[in-house]
Amino acid sequence: MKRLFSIALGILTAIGGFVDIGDIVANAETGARFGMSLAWVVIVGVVGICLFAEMAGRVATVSGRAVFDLVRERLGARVALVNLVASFFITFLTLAAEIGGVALAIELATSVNYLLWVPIVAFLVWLVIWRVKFGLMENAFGLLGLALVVAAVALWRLGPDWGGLLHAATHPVVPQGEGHPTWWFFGIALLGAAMTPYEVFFFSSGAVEEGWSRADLITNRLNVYIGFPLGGLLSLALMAGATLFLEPRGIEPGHLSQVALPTLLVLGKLGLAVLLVGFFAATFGAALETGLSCGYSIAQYFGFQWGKFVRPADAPRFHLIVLLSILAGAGLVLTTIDPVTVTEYSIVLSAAALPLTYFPILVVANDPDYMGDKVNSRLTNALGSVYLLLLLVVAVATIPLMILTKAGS
Amino acid sequence: MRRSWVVAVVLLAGACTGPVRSSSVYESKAGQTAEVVASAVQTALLAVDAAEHDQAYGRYLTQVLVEAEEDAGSAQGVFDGIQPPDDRADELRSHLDDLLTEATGALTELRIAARRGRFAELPELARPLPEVGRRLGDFAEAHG
Amino acid sequence: MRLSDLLGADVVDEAGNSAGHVHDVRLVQDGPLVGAFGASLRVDGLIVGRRSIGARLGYERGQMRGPLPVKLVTGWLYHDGRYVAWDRVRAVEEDRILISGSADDLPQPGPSS
Amino acid sequence: MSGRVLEAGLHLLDRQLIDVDGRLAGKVDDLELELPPGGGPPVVTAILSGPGALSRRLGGRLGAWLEAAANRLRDGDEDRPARVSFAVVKRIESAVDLSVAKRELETNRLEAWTREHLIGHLPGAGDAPE
Repeated sequence: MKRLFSIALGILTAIGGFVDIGDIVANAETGARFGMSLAWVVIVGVVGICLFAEMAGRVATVSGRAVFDLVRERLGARVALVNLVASFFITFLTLAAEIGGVALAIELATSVNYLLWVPIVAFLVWLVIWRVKFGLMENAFGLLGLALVVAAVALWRLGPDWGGLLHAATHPVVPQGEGHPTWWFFGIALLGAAMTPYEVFFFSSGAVEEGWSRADLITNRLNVYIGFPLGGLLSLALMAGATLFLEPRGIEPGHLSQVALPTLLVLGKLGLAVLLVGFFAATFGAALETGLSCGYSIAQYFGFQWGKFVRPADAPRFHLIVLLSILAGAGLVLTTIDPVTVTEYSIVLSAAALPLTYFPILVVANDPDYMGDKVNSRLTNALGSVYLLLLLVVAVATIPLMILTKAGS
Repeated sequence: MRRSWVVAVVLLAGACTGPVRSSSVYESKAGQTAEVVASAVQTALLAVDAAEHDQAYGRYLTQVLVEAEEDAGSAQGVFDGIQPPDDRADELRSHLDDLLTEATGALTELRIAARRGRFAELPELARPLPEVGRRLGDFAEAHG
Repeated sequence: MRLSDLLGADVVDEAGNSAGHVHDVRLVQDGPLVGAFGASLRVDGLIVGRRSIGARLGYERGQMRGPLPVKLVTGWLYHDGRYVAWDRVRAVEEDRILISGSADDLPQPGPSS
Repeated sequence: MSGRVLEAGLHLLDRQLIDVDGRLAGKVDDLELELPPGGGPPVVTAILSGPGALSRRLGGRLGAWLEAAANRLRDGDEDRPARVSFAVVKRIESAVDLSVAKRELETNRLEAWTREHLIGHLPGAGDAPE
């Protein structure tokens, strides 16, 4: 019974924890501009993150080695350092975006300028990482993030033409007046948002934090295979809301407030309140994950003690990196750069960097030295190879597309 | 990605380098500006609709209207800073400027009323917006 | 001497021909005893090849299970791997290792474990 | 030949060091090789860990900079990287297990400094995690 409860809790946490500021922005903007024609990318992204998060979780559970250990181990000191610089920079940008996202969510509820909230949010993020137990932290924000379900409820209450939405999603057509490069560029941004590398840094390090053993491999599978796809459905609900309400009116959401419009127009004040709670929890939870991931990646490259499973005084360099990252992230947002803009850059750069993270995971998941009998199955390897190829193509195409389309304009 | 800031960046770059190379570039910038402002107008209309049916909190509505006014105002400001290359561009500019001024004027009225908590007045103040929004949309379509 | 002095060094035979660069160093645990570890690790020989990209992935040797495309690419990259037993090493210089005999008669490295 | 066979780069280099209490204690950044006095092939005598060892692996300007920084951080008597004698190595698997505690290792200095001067001063630094 207790075990069942813990598995259910893990799944719910994975659902609520899946969506972050990148998913919110990317899905709403895409829906408002391209309708459901890029919904398939969300599916591709969710399958990809499931595949690699499961692998990373399995490797961490069996060998005790988290993702950046593997990066260093398989790519060697030099290549891994280049990888570290790129991955850290992207994770840091995402952290800044999440801190800004939390501040924007509070701004919507209070009408007090978000910049005033940034220092407070940054302090709270640090405090939670410093003081709150790992399991409590993860579950609390994951569960609270489930409030985003209200976007799906609104959609269901509205009772749209489901067949039409499904048809638009399964028969993707580039809308009139939009170029193919722009369409593909938004697709890449969606993929970057769904497969952001920090998710596996955090997920694999979390398996070590929580001391998973082989008995937890089933939990690993269920969290990933059930939790993440349901989280992906929340992303699609945001996209569909934007498709139905914003696209016909020519609204291109550049603010979090506009993303909330479809939900409140259907469900009113209560729906708005719940959605704002969801925005807050999803971005705050992701700020915790990215803040920790900044520390995880550097500490795992250099072999420092990391993690919340020891006293902070026993992982001083890890906590110092986390603290400095949060301070710098808050500093970046305080320059008054639009957090939504930071988010857009972070997801596009994520897309370009995906192979750096996922290739070493795929290799080590095949090494019996690490994995014993838990190496990848043939099916996992076949899928993994297809994705590796896809991610390489995306990585090569991202920057030229960004220049060609002037970042999607 | 989001058009407003990209437009702002692109337009600013244009403004810094002096006259835009050709009138067709100027025209497409005019179209993009109309599109951004049309988006702000439509957003404000949804917010007014929500206010009318008591679907949202005052603080949230105020925020939406403040952002809509800012988006429209900054797009207009950047566009006004671009040097029109020829007579044809002058004509385009004066036509669009009328629309932009009407839109930002109404958006400002909405913001002022919302800040004062007079949400009941919003529908009345928003009355010119659907028409302006439609014309901005048409302009963007014609000059996109 | 450090391991990093050997890794990447150019391996040159008596005639001055290069046999490639050192990709890895094979160790055998049968040296003099050291503490709790038991027998120490003794250098047995050098694994040498022309290409160095991804030499660390582990596909060159060992029993990696896949995925197939990566195996094929690395197999093609490393088909020219050679093994230099340590008793053929004459001198270790900076970035260069001199070996006795000819580079042509070097054997292929067998699987390690 | 009877002993276990390992590839130094593949099975040892860049792996995690774990101390006797299960604490993470740096990486295998390099290995120290010595020629035995009686002749014969070199033998691995120590694991080198920390910035002073990593710098040589990175090479180039970054490596030189890191080496200079590492030398400054050291007590100043000698310019050599932190050493972990192979006598305290217990097991080599996906990580390298040591038979001593981290505080007894030379690799521990930077961490101890960060604790004493920065993180240790924050309230709650010494509280048990769970």
